[in-house]
Amino acid sequence: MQILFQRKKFIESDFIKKFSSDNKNSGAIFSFIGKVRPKNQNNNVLSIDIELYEKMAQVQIKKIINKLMKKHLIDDYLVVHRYGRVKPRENIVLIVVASQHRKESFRFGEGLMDWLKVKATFWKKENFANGSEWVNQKEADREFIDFSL
Amino acid sequence: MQILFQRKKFIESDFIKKFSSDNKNSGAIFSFIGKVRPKNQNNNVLSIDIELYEKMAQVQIKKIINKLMKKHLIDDYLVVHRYGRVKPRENIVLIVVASQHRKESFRFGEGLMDWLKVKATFWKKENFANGSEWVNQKEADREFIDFSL
Amino acid sequence: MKILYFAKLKQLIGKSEETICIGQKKKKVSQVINELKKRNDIYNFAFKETNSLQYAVNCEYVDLDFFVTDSDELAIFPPVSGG
Amino acid sequence: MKILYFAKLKQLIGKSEETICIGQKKKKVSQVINELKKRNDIYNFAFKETNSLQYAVNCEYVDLDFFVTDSDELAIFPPVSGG
Repeated sequence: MQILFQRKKFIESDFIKKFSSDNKNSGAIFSFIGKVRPKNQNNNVLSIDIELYEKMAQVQIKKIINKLMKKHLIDDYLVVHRYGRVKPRENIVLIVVASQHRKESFRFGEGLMDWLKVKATFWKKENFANGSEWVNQKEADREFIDFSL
Repeated sequence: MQILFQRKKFIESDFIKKFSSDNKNSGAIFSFIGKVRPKNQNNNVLSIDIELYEKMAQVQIKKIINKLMKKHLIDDYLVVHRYGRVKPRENIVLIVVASQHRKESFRFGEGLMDWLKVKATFWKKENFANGSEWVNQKEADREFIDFSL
Repeated sequence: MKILYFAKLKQLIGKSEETICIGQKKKKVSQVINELKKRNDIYNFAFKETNSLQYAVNCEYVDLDFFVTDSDELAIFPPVSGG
Repeated sequence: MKILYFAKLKQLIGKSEETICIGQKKKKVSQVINELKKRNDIYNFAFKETNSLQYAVNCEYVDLDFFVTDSDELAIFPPVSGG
């Protein structure tokens, strides 16, 4: 049950290995890794800067997790999200979930990712050779969410 | 694009690490690990034996993958499934999927797991202190599937 | 025709495969099963719930009405339980 | 009251936070914004599309009609884009 915001690069498999061994009696381990793609519409992304309102991101992610835990029976979760400067191909976000049966961790992990996209106070700026651009929230990401919950 | 059936134990994080680095331009990496739970309804599971009809499992998984690839745009996948004797807490199955955006790999990975459960020719037998029992296919697993596809 | 048995069915019948001859005419899977059941009590018991078993010919799922010939590989097994 | 700005809004306004005094009465977020807009062209431009911004008081999302006091922390930012 851990939420980490860090500047430092991380290797997803180190976290997944430890998480799986910490949850050795769980039948199902879900994980999702989000990485920086090296191109955005044919422009080379040199780096991205991720801004964070840390206090609020903690509050929001905990709220989301509490809501999802009432709906889906899981054993454990881990969220890692980077901020600061991140290079193409590096990991931005990692979500790992352990449960007894697979559907619980799928629903929890996917739901957490969906909510994080529209509630967690991170902002991405993409840096190109000829300037920088703030990344807009995707319309599609708002459509996955049932905001009445 | 790999499907491995193996007797040998495997460490999920080794596969995930290599897969993620092989797909370094993908924005999303999904993974699912299925492990042997040490108990089934309060009975200690000493081991499970997994029987495999290998030729048919290959055919069926490839069919499922072809079907899912027509629906979801992904960059790569990996399926690892053990057979033979497997101990509690060891990994049985690993599915890893790479895509540009997260929803594609979620839908592909979850769909592949759903179909695998009802089409791939593996059978589990649980060994207890006082005997063995073949594992029945779960009703619920048939309900996730749209067999008309 | 080669017949393969798996899992509990293999255990009940006591072998993983056997070859039978169905001659020049093609037969339905259900006819093949009925002939096997006539052999002895073991087969009769193993196949007593044909609807709870699954059938595959040359690695594709089929139903009991599917026609087979001597060159096919018929596999019979309980519903799969991998993953 | 402390006001925090993030991302593009912070860039437009040129600072990440400031403290304003709204006195003893509570005010709506929209009133606070309107007062900020009167300051100069920079604020006026930064807040020209209030509906495309998001508002949080003490780490909870609120809308423009929410009432704030001097002891609150108001954060204003474009829709988030993490993950």
